[in-house]
Amino acid sequence: MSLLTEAQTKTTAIIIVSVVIIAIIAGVAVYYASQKPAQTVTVTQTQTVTKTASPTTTTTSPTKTVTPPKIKEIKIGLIEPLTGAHAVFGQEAKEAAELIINVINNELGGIKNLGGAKLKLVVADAGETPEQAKLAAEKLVAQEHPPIIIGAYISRMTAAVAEVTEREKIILVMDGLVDSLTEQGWKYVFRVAPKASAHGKSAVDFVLDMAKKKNLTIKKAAVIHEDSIFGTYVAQGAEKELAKYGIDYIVEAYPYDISDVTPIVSKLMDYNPDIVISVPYFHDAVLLAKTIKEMGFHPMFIAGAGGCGYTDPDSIKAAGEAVEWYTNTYSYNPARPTEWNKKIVKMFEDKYGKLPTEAAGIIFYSLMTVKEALEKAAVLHPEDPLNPDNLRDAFLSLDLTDNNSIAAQLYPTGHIKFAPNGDNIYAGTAVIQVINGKPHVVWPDPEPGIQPVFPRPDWPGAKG
Amino acid sequence: MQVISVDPSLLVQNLVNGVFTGLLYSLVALGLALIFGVMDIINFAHGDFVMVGAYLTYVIATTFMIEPSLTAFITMPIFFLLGIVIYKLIIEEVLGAEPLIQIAVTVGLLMVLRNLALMIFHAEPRGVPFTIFTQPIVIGPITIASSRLAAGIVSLVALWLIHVLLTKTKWGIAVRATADDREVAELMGINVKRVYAVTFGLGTALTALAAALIMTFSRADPYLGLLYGLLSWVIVAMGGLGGVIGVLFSGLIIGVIEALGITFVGAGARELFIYLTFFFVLWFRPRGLFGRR
Amino acid sequence: MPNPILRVEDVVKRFGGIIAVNHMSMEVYENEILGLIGPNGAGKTTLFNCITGVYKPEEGKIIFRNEDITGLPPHVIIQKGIARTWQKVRPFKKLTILEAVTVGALLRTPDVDEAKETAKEILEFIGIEKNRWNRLGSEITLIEHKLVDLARALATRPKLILLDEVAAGLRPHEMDELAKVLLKVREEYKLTLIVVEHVMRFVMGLSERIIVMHEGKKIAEGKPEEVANNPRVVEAYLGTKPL
Amino acid sequence: MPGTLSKKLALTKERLYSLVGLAIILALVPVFLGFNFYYVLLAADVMLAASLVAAWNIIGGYAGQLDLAASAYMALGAVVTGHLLANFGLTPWIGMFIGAGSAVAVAALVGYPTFRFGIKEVWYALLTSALVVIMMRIYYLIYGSFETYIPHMEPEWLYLTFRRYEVYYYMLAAMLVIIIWVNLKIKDSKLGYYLAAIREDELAAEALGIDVRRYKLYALMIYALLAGLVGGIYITLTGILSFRLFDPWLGIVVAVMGIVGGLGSISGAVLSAVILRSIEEYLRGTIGATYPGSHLLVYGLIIILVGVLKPEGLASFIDYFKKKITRRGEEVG
Amino acid sequence: MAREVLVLDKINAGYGEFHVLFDVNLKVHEGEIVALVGPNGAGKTTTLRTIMGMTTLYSGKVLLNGNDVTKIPTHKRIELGITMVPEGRRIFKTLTVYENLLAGALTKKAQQKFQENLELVFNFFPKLKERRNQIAGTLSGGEAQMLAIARALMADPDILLLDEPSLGLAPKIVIQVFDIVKKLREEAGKTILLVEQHVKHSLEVADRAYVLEQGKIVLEGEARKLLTDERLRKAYLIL
Repeated sequence: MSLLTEAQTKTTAIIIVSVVIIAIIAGVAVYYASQKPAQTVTVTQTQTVTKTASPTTTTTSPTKTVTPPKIKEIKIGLIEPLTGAHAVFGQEAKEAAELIINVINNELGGIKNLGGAKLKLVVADAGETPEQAKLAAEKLVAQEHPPIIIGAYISRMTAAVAEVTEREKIILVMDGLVDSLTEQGWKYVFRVAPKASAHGKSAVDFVLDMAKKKNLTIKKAAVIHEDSIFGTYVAQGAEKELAKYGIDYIVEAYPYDISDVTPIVSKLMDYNPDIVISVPYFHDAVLLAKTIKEMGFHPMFIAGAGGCGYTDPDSIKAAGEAVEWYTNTYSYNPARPTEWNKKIVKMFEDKYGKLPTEAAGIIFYSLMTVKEALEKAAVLHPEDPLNPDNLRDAFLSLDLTDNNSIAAQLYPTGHIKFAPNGDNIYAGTAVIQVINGKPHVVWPDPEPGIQPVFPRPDWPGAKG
Repeated sequence: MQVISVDPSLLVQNLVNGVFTGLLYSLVALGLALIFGVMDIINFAHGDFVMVGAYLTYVIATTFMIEPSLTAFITMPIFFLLGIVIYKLIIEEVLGAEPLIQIAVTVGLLMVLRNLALMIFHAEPRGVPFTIFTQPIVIGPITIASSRLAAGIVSLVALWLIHVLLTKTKWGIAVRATADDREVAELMGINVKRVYAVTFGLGTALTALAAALIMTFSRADPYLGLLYGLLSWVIVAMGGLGGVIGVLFSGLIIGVIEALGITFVGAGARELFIYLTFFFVLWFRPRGLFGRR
Repeated sequence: MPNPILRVEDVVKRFGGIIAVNHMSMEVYENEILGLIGPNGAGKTTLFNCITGVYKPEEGKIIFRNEDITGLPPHVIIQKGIARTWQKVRPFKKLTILEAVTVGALLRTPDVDEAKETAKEILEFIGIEKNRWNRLGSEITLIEHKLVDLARALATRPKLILLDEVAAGLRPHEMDELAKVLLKVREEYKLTLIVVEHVMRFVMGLSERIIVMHEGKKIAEGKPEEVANNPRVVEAYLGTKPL
Repeated sequence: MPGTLSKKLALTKERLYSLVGLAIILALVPVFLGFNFYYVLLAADVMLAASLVAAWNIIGGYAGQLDLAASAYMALGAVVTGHLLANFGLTPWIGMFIGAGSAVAVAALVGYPTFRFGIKEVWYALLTSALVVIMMRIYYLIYGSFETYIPHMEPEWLYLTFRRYEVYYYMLAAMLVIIIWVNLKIKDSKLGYYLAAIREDELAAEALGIDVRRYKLYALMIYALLAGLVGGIYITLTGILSFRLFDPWLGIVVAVMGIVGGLGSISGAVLSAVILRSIEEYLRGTIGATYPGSHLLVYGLIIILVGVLKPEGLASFIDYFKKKITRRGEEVG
Repeated sequence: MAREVLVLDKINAGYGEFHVLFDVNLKVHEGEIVALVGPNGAGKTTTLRTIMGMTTLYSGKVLLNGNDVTKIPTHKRIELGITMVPEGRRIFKTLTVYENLLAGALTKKAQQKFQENLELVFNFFPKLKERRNQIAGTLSGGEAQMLAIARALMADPDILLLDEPSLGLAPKIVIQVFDIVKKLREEAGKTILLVEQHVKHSLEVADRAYVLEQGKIVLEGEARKLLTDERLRKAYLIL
């Protein structure tokens, strides 16, 4: 007996010992590792600098006190969901990024203020979960260490990436729209795109604006949204705006992968609202639109809010006539009649054979803003333009309008200026409506030759 | 979230909606019930057959501009053969294996199907932009979407046909005999392996029919299988092996519970209601509502 | 006569419409080997299952060492001291012989090493060679299965073991070996054995007393030779005369 | 007698030495990886998967129950720990035990009636899979879809909000060693013997005096406890709380890894988690981005092949080598 | 002597690696009732299963109507004119009585003579006709046995293998069963191989018998003679 218990105590002892071994090695290792900060990065940078000395810039610097680094190539990280359920956005974002990088490098001659330094896109897959996104960020940081990263569309994945970029002091230009992302006190994050609640607000503003023009009054509204964090924030934006104007409303949330929505549509018909603000994802948009049509639900108007859903080319392809007259708020206005916007849209169409959707649009102006920031940094901090704090400074001092930048020309409101939390002060959306099976921008300014359809012609009150 | 006071007409309306959804669920689960009942194969990839069926419907309907529900005439034979091929390649190898092995292998199959769809079609949902079912059918205060009505009726007919097939035909007798006692079935001169292959083929073909009906109002996406996989199993578990009748009634129960959950609480609680019901059914009727061997 | 260790009083067990055990009563005395025989379907195994708690009898009582154990769950009944073996071997396929017997021994001790020692003692006593102890349940011969089954039951330190057709499928010399083991075991562990058996020469040679069941009832009882010459028994086995 | 006794001790020693060996190897992994954040994070991720599969081995491998709810218990441990930290500033050192405790409570609450009503095999699997969805929806009813991000707090060691991954890696590695230890401990204990008997034949086990329901429940609760603890550490690593943590798919993947490893074999389970998780991540990085989904397609094919060709799983290879070694040992001895 | 319907030639068979039958030779002639008796576990059922191709055959041959069927799968042997009534009846409990009969008649050969056989079966077992729409699981033991035999007859076999048809039946029913066995030969002209525990009964109905012990044939001969054989008595009650 005693022998056996001894064996057992031995077992326990050795377990404790092995855990302690782990702990000790861990302690030593972590101490050792944290003693030398991520030096490798700077080393590689200086290496690139020395290797790629461009003759033009060296000759133009007369003073020896501050030698501006001769940068030939700046890496821009792109972390997007390229695999899994959200790959649809990530893949398009990647296509858009490749296009814009090409434009910047070849048509615009790189970053002029940095001696025409070229941008190099380095891409990593954010996968489907925060862990995968974090892994992607770490991989990108370890292998490339870009000074600026763009990503990662889905909020929790963006948050995971932000933790890495904050630690590494890398500028993160977020294309995740969830409001809370800029409320975390993160220092190096910027977001050009309008946040989620702004989409909800825009949808309501658009409808009210239209109703006013047509002398229609709206008393009752229904907000239905898919229940992801994005959908919820968008809906909240809409709810706040509705409440502001004293309009009664109900809210219904549902999982976007719902199999059937007839009970929800029946619920809506029972409530009989004047307008419906709908925040769908892709899958449910097709289902909802078809079901609403089939159930013969004819409210005055159905306005989509949030980036994807009814007016996306794929949605129109999938839902056909069912999405006619639906609108959607868009973080991007493909029909903005500015010189560069037309050009980029055409280039995108030529290259990929499809209209750029929001996922691409956000990348268009985010990357162009990055370019502007780099130009600015070179001016403000010629000694070390790629230093994160200098870059941050450059971003914050940007004030881009249609007249002075391509980025603003690509942006719905034509104005980009960052608040200290990283959000664009002049954020705004466009509203796109499906008219005769084609998406057209109808608000704030309609495309040439396009009149917004409001109210829905199948609304019983439309003719009377 | 405001609570809506539910008025009676909405309740009736949504009960009707639930019934039609439930009929379709029964059809989706029928193939699984057949395969599990006859072969004792635990197929976790069932939902993903529906998904593949939805894509096939999409491809055929949009290529040849055929009404999606009618593509079933083309997709069902294709799926029948596909089922037999999958049976021969994979399922036959794990007949009689431990349940865990069957789960692992069919999960592997599910991953292959799902990601193949993702590779080919990407994650964008695909839908057929045309269908003959566009107008509602209004009966008094009740509005029924015609596609759901059609899907419900077709499901009912399919269930009835399978019921007839199983009870009135030679082949059906052979199948039921095999399900009852595989060894003795062999002693009756029944080629059990062939019965299995055909049953798997038929079970798979039924998912194609369900998928064609689903495509009249919904969409195909690579993750559609998640939606129908567990749900089908819940229906099979609740129905027990009570044959077609068991599947029909548990499908209806699930459909109605879902509709009631959405009506009274909200769509976010939909799954909660379905799976809680499932829990209680299993706890208190471990053999299912309609008996099980 | 010593005290009965087990009393079955008027037990009835039905399945659907069929009466498997029909008002069966019997007594088993301490340290005896009782043979329970009868044609197929006579209800022997069902009676076993009633005693060991697998089934709950509809009527009647089962009294073990002056305690009513009717309807107790199997794991409680074995704690009271009734162990069993199975007609169709139910091996723990992925456990070694030693482990399987240890499982039994763990009933009386929480200490695995102690249980293992017990298991080793029993295996040695029963005569399974040491080099076979690490064989898996799926790798051993039929006679080993039977012996392991017995050892497993023995390891629970029972007072009474019910042996359900232990000899079925064995060769004659294996049966003799098994019979020897059973006698040895009975002496060493002061056990009472009930042997349900079909193989007559095994049960007749082994038992001291025999009860014959037919159609769920006891039709004869007595010494083996008495029973063998009982016309009712011969009739039950070889069949009634055709009309 | 003394010979057999020392043999038994030697066996234990062998195990202990391999465990200590494993501990040292695990401890040195980040050193070999040069403290590259990406690889250390990846290693931590692999440790996470291995820990979960090792914990699953208790219910799935030893007790033979097809549990698909690993993610439910892990996520519960995670959200309880996480919310206690984010909302009340409670250190995860305590929080993770409260979280694991809640996981045990849920396991008991669900397991008791489930085992009592004799729900087995595929029905048990379905029930556990549904449990993940139910818990996800309950979390949703409480917190909605809002995400909570755990902020960086000082002191780091108290709130476990390190900026580096080594610490998390080491915690998960230590957790893995502890879980393996618990596994071995169970295997050698009465509980382990009883679970093995139950797995092999419930009726025969019951006839040997085993209260089948009670021991199954024990296994389930230990498994929930360990999964809950892993969840508690995990959340300090990712710091993002949302209802998506309750992921039914993860529950299935954990079970599949366990099956591929070979039922009841702890070394197989750990090895399979390490190999499969690494392959998945490698493929995701190489072919996954070019052809979306291709990495999981290959993953699925691997599972099918193992299931069809080698249903005993990776453990059979380990056994093969073990036998080779012990046979040689026997000859020498 | 009549044609040999079934011949077992030096059969060695078992389950996987578990060897049960050793060099078993057995013959059944047309129109004969042959009894195969022996103690439990002697290998009687295994012999029948080997004839049907449901065991692992190590060596030897099974000849059916002169054709070697050793390599033919079970379900195809039915078509060649042989059927087995399995031990424990094993009727399809979830099917109705009539469906059970249909299940017995799925082969091409049986289909052609379906009506004829159905009449024969209902003639033999009028009870089944009464209960044709009842779920078979609700039948009593005796009725179930009748159904099992009837189901086998529907396959229109030349030779019928009966495995313990009187198992677990009340004596009254047992007598009926043996009556039926006799009638099957006399009125339907079937050849029968009978495995039984009721040694006396079976030897009374049979023409010839084999005694199987430990997987070997230890005795064979005319049934009536065996009935009085002292050795047979010993095989059962060793005294």
